[in-house]
Amino acid sequence: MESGELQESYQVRLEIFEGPLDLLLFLIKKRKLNIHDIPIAVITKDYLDYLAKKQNINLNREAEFLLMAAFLIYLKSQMLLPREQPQDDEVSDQRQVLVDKLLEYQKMKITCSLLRQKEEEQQRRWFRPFIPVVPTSEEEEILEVNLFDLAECFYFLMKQKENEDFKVLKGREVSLEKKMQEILDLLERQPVLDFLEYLKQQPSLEEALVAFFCLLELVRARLVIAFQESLFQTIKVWLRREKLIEETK
Amino acid sequence: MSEDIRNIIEALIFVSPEPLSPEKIKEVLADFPEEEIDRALKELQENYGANNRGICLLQSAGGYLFTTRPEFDPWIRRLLQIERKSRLSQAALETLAIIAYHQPITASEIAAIRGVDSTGTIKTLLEKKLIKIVGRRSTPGRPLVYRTTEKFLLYFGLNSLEDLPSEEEIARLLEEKDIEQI
Amino acid sequence: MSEDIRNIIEALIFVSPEPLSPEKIKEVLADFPEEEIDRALKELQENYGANNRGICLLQSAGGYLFTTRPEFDPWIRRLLQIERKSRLSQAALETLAIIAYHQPITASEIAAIRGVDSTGTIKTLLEKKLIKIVGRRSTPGRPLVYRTTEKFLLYFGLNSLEDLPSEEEIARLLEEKDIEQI
Repeated sequence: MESGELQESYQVRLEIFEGPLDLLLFLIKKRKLNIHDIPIAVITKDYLDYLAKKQNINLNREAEFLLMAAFLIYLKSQMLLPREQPQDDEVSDQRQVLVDKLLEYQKMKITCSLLRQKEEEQQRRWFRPFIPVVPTSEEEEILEVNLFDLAECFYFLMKQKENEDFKVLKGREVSLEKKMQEILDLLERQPVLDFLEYLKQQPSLEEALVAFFCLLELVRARLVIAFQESLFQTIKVWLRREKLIEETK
Repeated sequence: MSEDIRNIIEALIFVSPEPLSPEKIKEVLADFPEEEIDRALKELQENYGANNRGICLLQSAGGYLFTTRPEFDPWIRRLLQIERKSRLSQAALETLAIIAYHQPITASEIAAIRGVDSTGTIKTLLEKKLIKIVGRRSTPGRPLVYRTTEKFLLYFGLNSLEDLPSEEEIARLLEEKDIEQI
Repeated sequence: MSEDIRNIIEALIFVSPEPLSPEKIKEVLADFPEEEIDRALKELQENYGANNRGICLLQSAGGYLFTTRPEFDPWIRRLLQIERKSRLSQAALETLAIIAYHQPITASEIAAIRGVDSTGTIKTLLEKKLIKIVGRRSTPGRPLVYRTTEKFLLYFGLNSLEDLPSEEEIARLLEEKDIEQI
């Protein structure tokens, strides 16, 4: 039980760090080391000790910590190898890369603390909570959009389509005339056609689209009446009877 | 001291979504003596009444609220009209998204995807010059075909249509689980 | 005359749903000479700066807006009965700071600086409209490129990106104190 609690507290400790650089910086500060001249062997040991305290590694979150551990071990091993030639440039380069990263990270942390102050002050300011209403003809909500909104909007529209469960049948040619006749035949047999239902029965997206064009064509040719009660509701379709009457006259 | 109360009350009236009653003010400022609050309220009214500022302190529906001066109505309308023009409605956004990703496209194809007739929004987008007519489809009815414009690219800060996030990219971003409630 | 313009501008800022830029003010007040508008704006700033009123005139995100004075936050929260506003998470703040200083920047560049994958955080920041997609890098894979938004400026009360803490300021802090971790 006790050891379980202990384990838990280590668990929490690692969660505190935003990533391997954060942890590394913490260890450097703890030992009061000079960031430009880190003793790799010492810091590698500290780092590994820290990770070792964790019993279960959550790979999702901690892969980056392990990667850093591997990198530190590599650096250390390279530096410990007996050298026949003077200092290996590649190793010192890689070490420099790490130092640069740490410096950049440290700078960013400081920026964060400054931004945090600004956030703090700004959060204590209150804006007027309401936007004045302008009387207009449209009653639509107006928004300011960015590219992400645009892409997201498209994505959800497509998702919606997918969920509507259209099966894609490739290679099947659907002729407009045939489809149009099919709709007219249907309308001869039933007074009102629920067009959304009809679209759902279509075997493919392509055919549904064709059906939709046909409906538009039929409306344009004044053969049928299509009516939609309100947005997002189904479209009801009737045969235009007066047309038929006129023709029989 | 009294000046401080006056300023606090000013701030309270400013953020209150409805006319702020003296009772409510006294409730919030329970630490201050009532007479001081009454005096501060009177001073505030006098201050706002004395000069012909753009913001007026109005006493209405049993409370105080700030409004703009009635004479300035034409200017305000003009401003809000301008603000309105630079924005898009949800319907316009949907239509624009479809055109952006499926261009060239016809009105009925847009309607098929959106599930509603989009003639009105297409017109709005044409007026805003975010889309343009580029010809006709050779299918029956020879419907008009739409494309996005240069202004569209400018609006969203894109260099070319190839810069639009792809479906996979946006899916990846959106399906990324929310790691934290910020 | 100039007093009148000042009052009109005050009313315009009051009703504007977002920071009102000098350009927009000039568009609305096209009938008035620009110098007069500039002068009126300056007077307005001086007026609001001089006294410690409950309402402040803030210049942020390239425009003017009215807010309450920060010190009065406790009273306002008491009136509106809301808890303190929630802050950004550390991950979100780090990612935002990196984007602010390195924009335009890609997701993998952000990850390289932070040392961890940041896709989830980027998504959250996009949803909060603190950052936006502005195109693609022309490197292999053509990754999306991010920038901060106007809302980012407003969130931190900055007028422009130039108001971000400077290199010198950061360097000074680095030397000054060992900022405590976390």
